[in-house]
Amino acid sequence: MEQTRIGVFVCHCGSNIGGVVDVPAVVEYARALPNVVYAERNLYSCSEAGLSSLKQGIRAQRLNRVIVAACTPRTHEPLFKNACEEAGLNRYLFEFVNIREHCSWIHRKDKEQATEKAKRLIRMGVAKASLLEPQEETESNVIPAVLVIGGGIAGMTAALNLARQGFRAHLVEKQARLGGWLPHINRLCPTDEEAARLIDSVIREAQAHERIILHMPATVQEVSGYIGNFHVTVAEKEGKCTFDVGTIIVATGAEVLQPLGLYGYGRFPNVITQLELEERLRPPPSPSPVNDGGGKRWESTVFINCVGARIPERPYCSRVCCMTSLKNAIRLKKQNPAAQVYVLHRDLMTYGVEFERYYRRAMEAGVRFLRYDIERPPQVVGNGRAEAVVVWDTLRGQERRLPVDAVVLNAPLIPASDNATLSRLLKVPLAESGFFLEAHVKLRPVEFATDGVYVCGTARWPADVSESIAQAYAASAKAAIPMRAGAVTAEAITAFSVPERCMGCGTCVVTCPYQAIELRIANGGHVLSGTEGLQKQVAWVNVVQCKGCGSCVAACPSKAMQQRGFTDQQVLEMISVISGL
Amino acid sequence: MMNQSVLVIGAGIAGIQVSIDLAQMGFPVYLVERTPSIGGRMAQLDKTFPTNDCAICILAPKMIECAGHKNVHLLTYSEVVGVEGHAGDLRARVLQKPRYVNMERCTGCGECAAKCPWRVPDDFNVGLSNRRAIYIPFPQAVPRKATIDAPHCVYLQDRAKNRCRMCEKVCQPGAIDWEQQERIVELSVGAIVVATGFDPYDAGVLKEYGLGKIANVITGLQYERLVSASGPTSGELRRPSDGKPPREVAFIQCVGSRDVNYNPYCSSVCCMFATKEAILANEHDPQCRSYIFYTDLRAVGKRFQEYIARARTEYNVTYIRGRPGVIGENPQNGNPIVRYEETTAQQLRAMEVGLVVLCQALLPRRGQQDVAKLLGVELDEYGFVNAPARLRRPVDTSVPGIFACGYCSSPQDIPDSVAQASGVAARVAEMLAGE
Amino acid sequence: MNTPEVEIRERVRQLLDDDRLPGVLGLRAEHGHVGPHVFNSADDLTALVLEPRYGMALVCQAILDGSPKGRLGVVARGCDERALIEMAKLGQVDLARLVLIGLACSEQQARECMCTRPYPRRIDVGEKVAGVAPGDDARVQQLLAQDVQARLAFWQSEFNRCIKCYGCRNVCPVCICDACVLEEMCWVERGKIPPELPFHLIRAYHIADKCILCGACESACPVDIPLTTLYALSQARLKELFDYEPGLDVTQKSPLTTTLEETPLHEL
Amino acid sequence: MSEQDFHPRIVAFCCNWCSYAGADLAGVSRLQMPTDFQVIRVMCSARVAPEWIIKTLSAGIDGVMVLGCHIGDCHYIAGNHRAAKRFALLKEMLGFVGIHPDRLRVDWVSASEGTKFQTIVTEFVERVRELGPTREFVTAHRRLDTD
Repeated sequence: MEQTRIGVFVCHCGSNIGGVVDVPAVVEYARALPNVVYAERNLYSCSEAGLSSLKQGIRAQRLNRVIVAACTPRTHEPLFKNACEEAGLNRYLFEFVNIREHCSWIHRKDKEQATEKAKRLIRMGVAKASLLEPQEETESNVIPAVLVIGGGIAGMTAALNLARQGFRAHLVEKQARLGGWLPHINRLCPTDEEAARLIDSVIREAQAHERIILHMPATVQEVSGYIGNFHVTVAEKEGKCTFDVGTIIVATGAEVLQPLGLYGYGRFPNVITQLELEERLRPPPSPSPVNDGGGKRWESTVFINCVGARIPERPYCSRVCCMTSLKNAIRLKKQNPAAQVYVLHRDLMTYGVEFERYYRRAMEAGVRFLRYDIERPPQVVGNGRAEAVVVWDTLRGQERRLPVDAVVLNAPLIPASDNATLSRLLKVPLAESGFFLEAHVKLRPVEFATDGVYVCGTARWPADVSESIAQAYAASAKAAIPMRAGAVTAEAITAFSVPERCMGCGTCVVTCPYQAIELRIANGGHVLSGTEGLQKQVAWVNVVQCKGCGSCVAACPSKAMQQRGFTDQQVLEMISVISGL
Repeated sequence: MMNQSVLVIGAGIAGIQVSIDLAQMGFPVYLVERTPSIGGRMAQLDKTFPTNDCAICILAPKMIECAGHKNVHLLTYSEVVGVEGHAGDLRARVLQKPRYVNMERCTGCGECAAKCPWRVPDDFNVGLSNRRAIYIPFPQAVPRKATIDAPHCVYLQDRAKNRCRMCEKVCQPGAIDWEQQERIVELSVGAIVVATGFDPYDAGVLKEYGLGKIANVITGLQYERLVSASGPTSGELRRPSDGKPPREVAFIQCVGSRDVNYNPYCSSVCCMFATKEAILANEHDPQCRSYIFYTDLRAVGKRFQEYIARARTEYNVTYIRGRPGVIGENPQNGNPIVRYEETTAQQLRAMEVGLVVLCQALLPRRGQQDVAKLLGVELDEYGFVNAPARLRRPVDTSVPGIFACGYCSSPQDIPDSVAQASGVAARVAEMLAGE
Repeated sequence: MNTPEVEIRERVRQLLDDDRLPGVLGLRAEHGHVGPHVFNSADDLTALVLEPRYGMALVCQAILDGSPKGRLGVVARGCDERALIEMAKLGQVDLARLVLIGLACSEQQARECMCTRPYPRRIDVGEKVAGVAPGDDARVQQLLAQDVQARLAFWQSEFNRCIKCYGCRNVCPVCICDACVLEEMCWVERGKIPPELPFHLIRAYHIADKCILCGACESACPVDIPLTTLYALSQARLKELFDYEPGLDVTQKSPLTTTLEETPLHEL
Repeated sequence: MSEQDFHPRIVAFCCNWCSYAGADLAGVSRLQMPTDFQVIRVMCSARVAPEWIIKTLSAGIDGVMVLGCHIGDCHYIAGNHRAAKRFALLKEMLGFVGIHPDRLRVDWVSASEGTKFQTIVTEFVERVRELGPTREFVTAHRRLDTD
């Protein structure tokens, strides 16, 4: 075996380290440590001069491990690792020792002790470095194709974007037609453009694109694999279809709550949902102006917001309903300016510029707003049909009785009923609310923790058309990154299992937050006592999915699981340095 | 063939995200930032709603990733001064302001700032503390290099007098470079992304709220710095007048927003950040009570309603529907007195509190007009970037090849900005593919 | 009324004859010796006895491992069943291949073993009597009343008798590793008797979320180290911290592998 | 040996994303603290094997800190949840066999909490000084061995 030859480069960082730590003494100390064959000091290790001296040292001294004792690895590690590589040394044979942030800067008053501590830290570094091994970053290919689940506006936008970037897109829609909810909508807030015109043009584009393969009506039945290489089985009318993709986008949308039993819905024929109103408003052959089917014009309409939303069993706000009320209230006013139109609301969620402007437009159009309290909800009263809504007006402090020709209930979007199935198929989580749970609420809104699987639109959370489209683009960007590169690489700090030690207990599998570990029957695995040919399963880490947290390693009782660059031996060696001093 | 490079203007979370995404997609990116460090407004925040994640903890790795990516070329302390051409073939002129510090030599040790004798109100801490004339804007700044604030440097003010030059004396690597000049960088790109973010509205315009007159009336952004561990009080919530921790904090929503006299639109994020700030007040001092005066409690995002419910039940936060008319001051103890109508009870009331936080309107960045003029993009009447096809193409501006994301395009929170930013990356890729 | 032996024999006969199970694992008395035996229909069931107590889980595993398919009946006390459930969680036995004949222990037996649950989930024979909560162990209480110095002195004097025979590990049904860290130089120094603290503590930690308090380790210890006292403490704490008990339900995950949302951590 | 002369040997395991960054910030802010601790960087507090703690304390190191991201901030979704649970249980077991549970400190330090890092280190060093060296119980153990 090659002899271990460690080089130690200690940085003065001007006076930042040198002004506190006795650098020459530290260099002398380092030189005498086991396996160290070379030590030097630099005024600034990160300067051009420092880096070329480092490279020179590696070549001239035939170093096979390098330690830089300087500042924090969090900012400077890549710089030194690159320098090692340029000098022909595997970048994983480099160890960083922080004697600035963690020593000279915090022990300025005690130079002697600070110097001793710098020595200890370097000795720990040397102990670890002796056990470092060269690592190869694993690269795995990425198939330049995407599976988009859901053929609504979000799914089609994502598929089209990726197809236009040159990727094949499998678009799976469970219904017999594309478009999702939008074909049921009349006009869109805040531009008042016809939903049909927007969605029809997108449907035509999606159908026409040569790289989009439509599976419809079809459902995803099985998914296996990982980023770059997913194997997908789709159930279609004519049996099964299988194909491979590199990435997956979930754009399955949401459903709308049916407010059965609420506010007279299902009991009075003139209590309808917002969606039913949309159908009536839609041009032609829908009757216009709106009437109750018997020909009588609606002279008085009451919209009730938050029907079945923001209540204990469904605490969330569905984000888009207030705007829908405003839009349709204005529409009714336009069709019949003399009509009374009330919107009963709790907080009115017209966030931002456009929606707030729309709110003012509604007020100008004569729509009346009345704030109700969930403690005293509106009552829809009538006999055979709704005749009036009785409501406590919180801002006036009085009860109002509003006669009605129709009541329109504004119910929230709810998670799609097949989310749970899809969540299991793709091994991606659902939040408590039942919508899909992204990797990080703040900074990774369209990604799942599982690499290569993304989410957009109302499958993730209620969103309006433009938000859904923006998210669809975002998911496309995330999917395009590995597909454009054609490969994914993982920093070699991933976990790996030693099959001879593994008992297949599965503790690592449960512990892993990324589903990167599975149990596999492997040759060379643990063979059951007294049997021939029968093999137990052993843990297998998919390094493409592993993020290198090491949680599984700490959990493994036989220590069959280890982490590159953070093995038990390396850390115990560092500990024994301190305890032995 | 279209030029495959992209210019991104503004390096807040949106600009950083779009740069990282584009760079990872393989496009060369020029990221131009007006200030000495990337990070933008998010770097100033303490925590983020609704998870109370520490803002800098989650942002700093992105900043480092962005600056370290081989496809990203950072141009900090720089401004775009000219643009011509058309989608796929745009030429931009970028002015690099002199830092008077050699970027290669500076190690970011901060000795210069420690010794510089000239104190300047610190923008990063929203004027709550001073920095020096030579400075690193915040500890996690990227690049971590010093900058001399020329108008406040006594030497640069009058070189002939040859005063001070303390930074030069203490800088061991010899990074101070008095001879640095403005530099124009010419860039050829295929697309441009505008991500210039927001500025808080000057709440002092609303005289009735006493900002600047009453010591214990501060703004939301100042509050963020006050509770931040890296802020002027090392994260202890102490009010400006006497340094005492307040026992009651009042948060006033819609200060200068949703008001036709000032800014008619809704700033979208204030209900939530006030809730977060109120929760933090209670975390700092479990005795502390908060009152949030609101018009509509706009909590439309993921887990927002639950966050508000927890604020109520676990963190001593009371929500009062009403917009205070005037804020006075108790001369004895410096306590602000909030006068308001509790609209749900139809009653006029007054409340004495230890600290008032004004959640002021957030406006497009100062200078957005100039950027828009250079680029030829339309703005709406409030100065947000207009998206003519806002439903179908939400991140496209009125000019082909130019896109916008983040707060400069419309009031939105961090996840929406991040999603939009990634969305822009996909749109740029689609456009530059030329199909 | 029949004795438990008679009842068990009848149940075993039913399984063998009526349900055509190929074998049932129980204890057999032969020439004055008692040991585990797989009874089949040809065997004389009067040789089937219940005493002395004998851990069946490892025997079960060995039998199942020895034949790739087929089912096995087993006379199982509470501790046997819990051991099998934990082993199943760890992928070591397939519960679907086992038919358990549940045997509840008597009050006296429960007291002798300081048993927490002296009965299986389904009792075929015997009557359910209350167990001892792990924290109620008198020695645990006594030690907790002392300060850390005194506890250290106690354990040192106990551990110093250890001859590192690995008996505790070998008989433990939830100590499943073939490659054991206690035999690794970097964790436990070689050739050193008594072994240092990590020997006992690492083992205690490894089984802390799996130990079903069967007491086999202590019975096996040739120098009588009160190991169950140490493990009873961790079981008591496991219950208080996570409201979790090993061995009750094969679908329950160890709280040490889950998030705080999945299994909350209660402050003590 | 008096408390003042005693320089305890302390290891602090810090996760790469929050607490190591918090320690860096303490450095950048020049916050002064005792020299008696060494940081070992790991990617996540969940990598810290409880066996390490057992080994460390038995080897005569006087105190161990495990510092991670605040709950909710973990870079690896919920690694610190596992750490919190493992060490809650381990602490109890340590105390029961006579290693003072205060010799293990588990805490959360964010990237912006340089001051908190300083406070924790200072307090912990002080506490370990009060507790005295573990060497005594280690050697007591060894002495019996050689008797």
